Amino acid sequence: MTIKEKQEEVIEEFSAFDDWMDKYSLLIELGNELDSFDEAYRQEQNLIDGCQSKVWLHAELKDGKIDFQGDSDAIIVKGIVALLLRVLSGHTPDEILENDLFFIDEIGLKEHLSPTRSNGLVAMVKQMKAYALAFKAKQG
Amino acid sequence: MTIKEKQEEVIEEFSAFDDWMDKYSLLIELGNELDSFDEAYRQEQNLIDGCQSKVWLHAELKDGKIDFQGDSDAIIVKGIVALLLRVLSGHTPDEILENDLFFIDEIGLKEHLSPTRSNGLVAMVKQMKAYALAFKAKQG
Amino acid sequence: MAFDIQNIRDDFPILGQKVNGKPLVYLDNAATTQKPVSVIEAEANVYRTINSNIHRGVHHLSNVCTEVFEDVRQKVKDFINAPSSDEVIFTRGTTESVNLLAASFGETFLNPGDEIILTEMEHHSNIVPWQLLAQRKGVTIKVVPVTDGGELDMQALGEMLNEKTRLISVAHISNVMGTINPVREIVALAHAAEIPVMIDGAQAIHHVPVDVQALDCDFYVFSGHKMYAPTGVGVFYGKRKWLEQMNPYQGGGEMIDKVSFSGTTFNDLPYKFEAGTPNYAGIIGLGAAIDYLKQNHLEEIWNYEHQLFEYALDKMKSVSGIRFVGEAAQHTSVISFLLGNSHPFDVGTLLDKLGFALRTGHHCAQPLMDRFGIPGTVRASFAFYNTKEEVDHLVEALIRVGTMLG
Amino acid sequence: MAFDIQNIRDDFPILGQKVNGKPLVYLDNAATTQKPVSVIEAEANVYRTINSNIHRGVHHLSNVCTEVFEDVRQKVKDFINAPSSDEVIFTRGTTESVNLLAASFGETFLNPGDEIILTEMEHHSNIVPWQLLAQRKGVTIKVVPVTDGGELDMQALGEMLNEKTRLISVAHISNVMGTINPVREIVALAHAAEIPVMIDGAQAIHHVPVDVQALDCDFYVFSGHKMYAPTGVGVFYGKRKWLEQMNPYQGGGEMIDKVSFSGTTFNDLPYKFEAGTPNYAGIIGLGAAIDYLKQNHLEEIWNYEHQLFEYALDKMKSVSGIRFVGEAAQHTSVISFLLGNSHPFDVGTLLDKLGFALRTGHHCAQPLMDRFGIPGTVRASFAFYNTKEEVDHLVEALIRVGTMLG
Ligand SMILES: Cc1ncc(COP(=O)(O)O)c(C=O)c1O
Ligand SMILES: Cc1ncc(COP(=O)(O)O)c(C=O)c1O
Repeated sequence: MTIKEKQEEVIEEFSAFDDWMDKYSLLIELGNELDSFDEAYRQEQNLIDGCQSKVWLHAELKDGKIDFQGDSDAIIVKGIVALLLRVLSGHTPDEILENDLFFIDEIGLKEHLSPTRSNGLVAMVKQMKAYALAFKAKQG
Repeated sequence: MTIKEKQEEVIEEFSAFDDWMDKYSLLIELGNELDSFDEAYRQEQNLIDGCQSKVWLHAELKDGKIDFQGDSDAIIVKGIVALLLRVLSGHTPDEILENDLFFIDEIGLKEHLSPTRSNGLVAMVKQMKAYALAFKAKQG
Repeated sequence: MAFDIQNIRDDFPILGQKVNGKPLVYLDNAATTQKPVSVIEAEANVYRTINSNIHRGVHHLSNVCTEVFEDVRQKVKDFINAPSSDEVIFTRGTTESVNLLAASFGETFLNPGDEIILTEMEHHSNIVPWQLLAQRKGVTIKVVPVTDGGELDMQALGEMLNEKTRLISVAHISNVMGTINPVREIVALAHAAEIPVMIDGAQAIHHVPVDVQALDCDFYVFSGHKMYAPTGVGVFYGKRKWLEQMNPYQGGGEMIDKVSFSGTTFNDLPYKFEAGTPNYAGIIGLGAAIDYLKQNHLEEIWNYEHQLFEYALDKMKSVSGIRFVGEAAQHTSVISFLLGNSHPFDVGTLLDKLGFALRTGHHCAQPLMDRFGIPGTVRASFAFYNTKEEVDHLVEALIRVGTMLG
Repeated sequence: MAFDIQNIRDDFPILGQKVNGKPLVYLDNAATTQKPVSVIEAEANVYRTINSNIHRGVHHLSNVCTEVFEDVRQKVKDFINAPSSDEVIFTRGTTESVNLLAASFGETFLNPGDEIILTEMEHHSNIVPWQLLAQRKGVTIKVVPVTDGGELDMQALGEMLNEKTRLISVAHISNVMGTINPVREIVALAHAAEIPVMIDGAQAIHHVPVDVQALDCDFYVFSGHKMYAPTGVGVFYGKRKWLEQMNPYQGGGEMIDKVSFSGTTFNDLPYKFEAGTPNYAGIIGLGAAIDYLKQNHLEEIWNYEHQLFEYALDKMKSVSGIRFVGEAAQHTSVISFLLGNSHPFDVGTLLDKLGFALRTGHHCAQPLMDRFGIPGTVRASFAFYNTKEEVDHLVEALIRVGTMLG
């Protein structure tokens, strides 16, 4: 699936819910189900301290595709991290750089990615793009 | 004339004028006519610096009565100084301390004696009362 | 006279809002309070009718505006029972007031090796100014520990006082836990050793009676925006004997007597500490806030708040897994808690979706968080426009949120 | 698009006032400006609809309020064409901005024997902070003289620069004389010697185009209340390279990253310089003021003001006995004058009775008064809501007052 298709899939899943609390239940579920973060990567340089919550992010290039791992100490943030990983992990640097992230807006979680929110997510998305740039440069 | 009678006389004189400009013309006239201030007394300790205008005040006790002299570098202030001298000069410390100054309000010049005005007049009235207190103490 | 909560609520236009489709329940009063119409209009009316730069004007508007402005100084003086309005200095807020003291008192009286005493429950605004000063001046900061129950360890405080101590600076009420500190005792203790005391009244000024003469404190500071007044307004009260000795704070218009390049002399109190055009419209709003509080009978407001707090604490205890942070005997209407092992951010975010405005995080009191070994708390802080029904709804919401977060 | 003065005046509710039974003619704009309805309402609406303490909140109101607040930083950045909104710091006013620089730049970069350059036409707010710093730090202040015509002696300035010079701080426009100083040349001269320049833009920001990148100045400061915005708001712009090196200014909430008693780290720009709850409602009012100015087309406003100034100067020349203080070639709409030998207080008082609001006195520029050997001036300062008719009435009034004072 392309990044675009994955985003549409997420939007589809969330569209089932009218009520905020149901959406957040799903996020919590996604957060709980997220693959556990490799403790070896829980290091200072992988930490994004959003003041309200912490986010960890690790990235590796495997066969030309970026494999992201992420975590957060807040379960709702972790749920959003899970969505971001699902959409972006396993894609090439170019794909990641070319695609806009429109699903966050569409499913009504935009506020969590506002620069005035101090949950670490804005910085995380920036960091994911930065990894893509860096790996692209390395590949030449 | 008592201080009270003098005040009523001043009010009477000003009551002839409805228009502000006429009242101020009279003040300017009074300022111009004020007995010239003895230059020997134009000293730092007799100066009240009101920031917007300066006031000089000198007081002497003669036969149990206080003789005030005053001056200002602004003619309107000097006019008000002239009124204050006319009302209070030549009275005993007790008379000065016992009498309220109601004429300023009545003739509509209250604003010039507000503590937020920086023309030196509030401080001058305080100073006149302070002289009365001091002379009274001296007389025993 | 009965305290009519519906009338009160009608005075605060914002309270009628819906948030996320739910009626707003505003419980973030320790961060900032809402404003009654009379305050909003007082400030707007300055601009509509009397706006003019204050002091030294010869024209009508300037004089009227100056008088209304200076009246507020009188109102503040009365509100805190200061001996003189010359001791009431307007600032931008509590934070600026503390910085004023650190700068002026610090520059005048402190020398390398001197000590000042703070507490573990201080707001960053009563910590960092002193740390910056300590760096500049080589001063040492001592910290009074907080007990498990969220109170000051008074014995430790007593033992810290010594001949090098120059100042104690302490919160009247903790912004995290609502603990009311025994400030009168602290002042007595300090004065016995001839040490002055600053009280950070940001969380106290509108919740408990503040009488600076009864407290006998040397300095008392607070913010307007936390007492139903506009933002950008604060008060610094200081005893005349200190203010007269202290170096001026900032330079500029107003605070001078005469300026020349060969030497400048300073204005009298309070102006010596007020450089530049003050936030006079905001300050006039503060005057309206004081009037509003008095019209609604301070005693009744405080009683109502206290009842509401007791009611809330009692009800909230029933929420399964709730843990309170700070359970001091003397307490105002601020309740910090954690819900099981849930992250405060999660609790706050879900409550927001249900219409509740609560604050989460470290509340600018990281040393206190470190003391309790927690990253933050969820904080519900009540004002006299909150209701028992709101408390009931909060408790229902907490149960729901607790279940969701497992 | 025609500049419709009647529409403009209708936007400013205060202008319809009567004073002493006469229509108000407000010519004290250099002291503070009046506010359009949109500014008054923007501030009031914060309290009616979104009021909540900004930053770090998880709830709706706090987020909305933060976004609206941070939008203003963007608007200010655009208004002065700053490279980044991180370089835009909010303060209480020009005075606080200058004190911020004196404290932070001063503590970081100045040492005994260093020199800073000011001018004889500075406002006290750009003199006294430096005098206080000079005392603390053993720094010397050099003063650029003013010519008889009210301009800076640029040659003298050039000769003052030397290897000890650390900073030049100069008004963009004189608040007494309206002189527009050649700030771009000053910056070029200073930068040739690697000396940074602060520009006090209090009288310029709303009267002439200000582009901090074109000016290439290192710091630019101004007040909201002089540009149709609320009181208690100021801006401090600084180049990132300086801001990053400079020590923080005040300590408190917001400006920190992590606080502990063993060591505190500071937040990124711009927050490093913003301690405590800012005057966010006032700052949102500043945003509305910028919007208002842009909606009314800045170019047209400036043109109109310039025409009005030329008209006023020309008409006022006809008043017998009038003496102007400062007749620089480059000039904004500020006119200082004396009427024969009359005391400015008398002139101002009589004008007030005729409905005119003018400022008299030293205008917080005593060194300039000393320079001209006068106790003060009468100052008429115009804004774009003033009219030619008002000028005509002023001239009539001046003639009348001149006759009365003889
Ligand atoms: C105890 C205490 N001190 C100081 C402050 C800082 O107040 P401000 O941000 O209004 O300067 C606060 C506000 O959060 C507080 O609660
Ligand atoms: C040139 C100049 N600098 C500084 C100031 C001080 O501004 P504020 O009082 O708003 O801090 C003024 C205002 O009078 C001014 O005209």
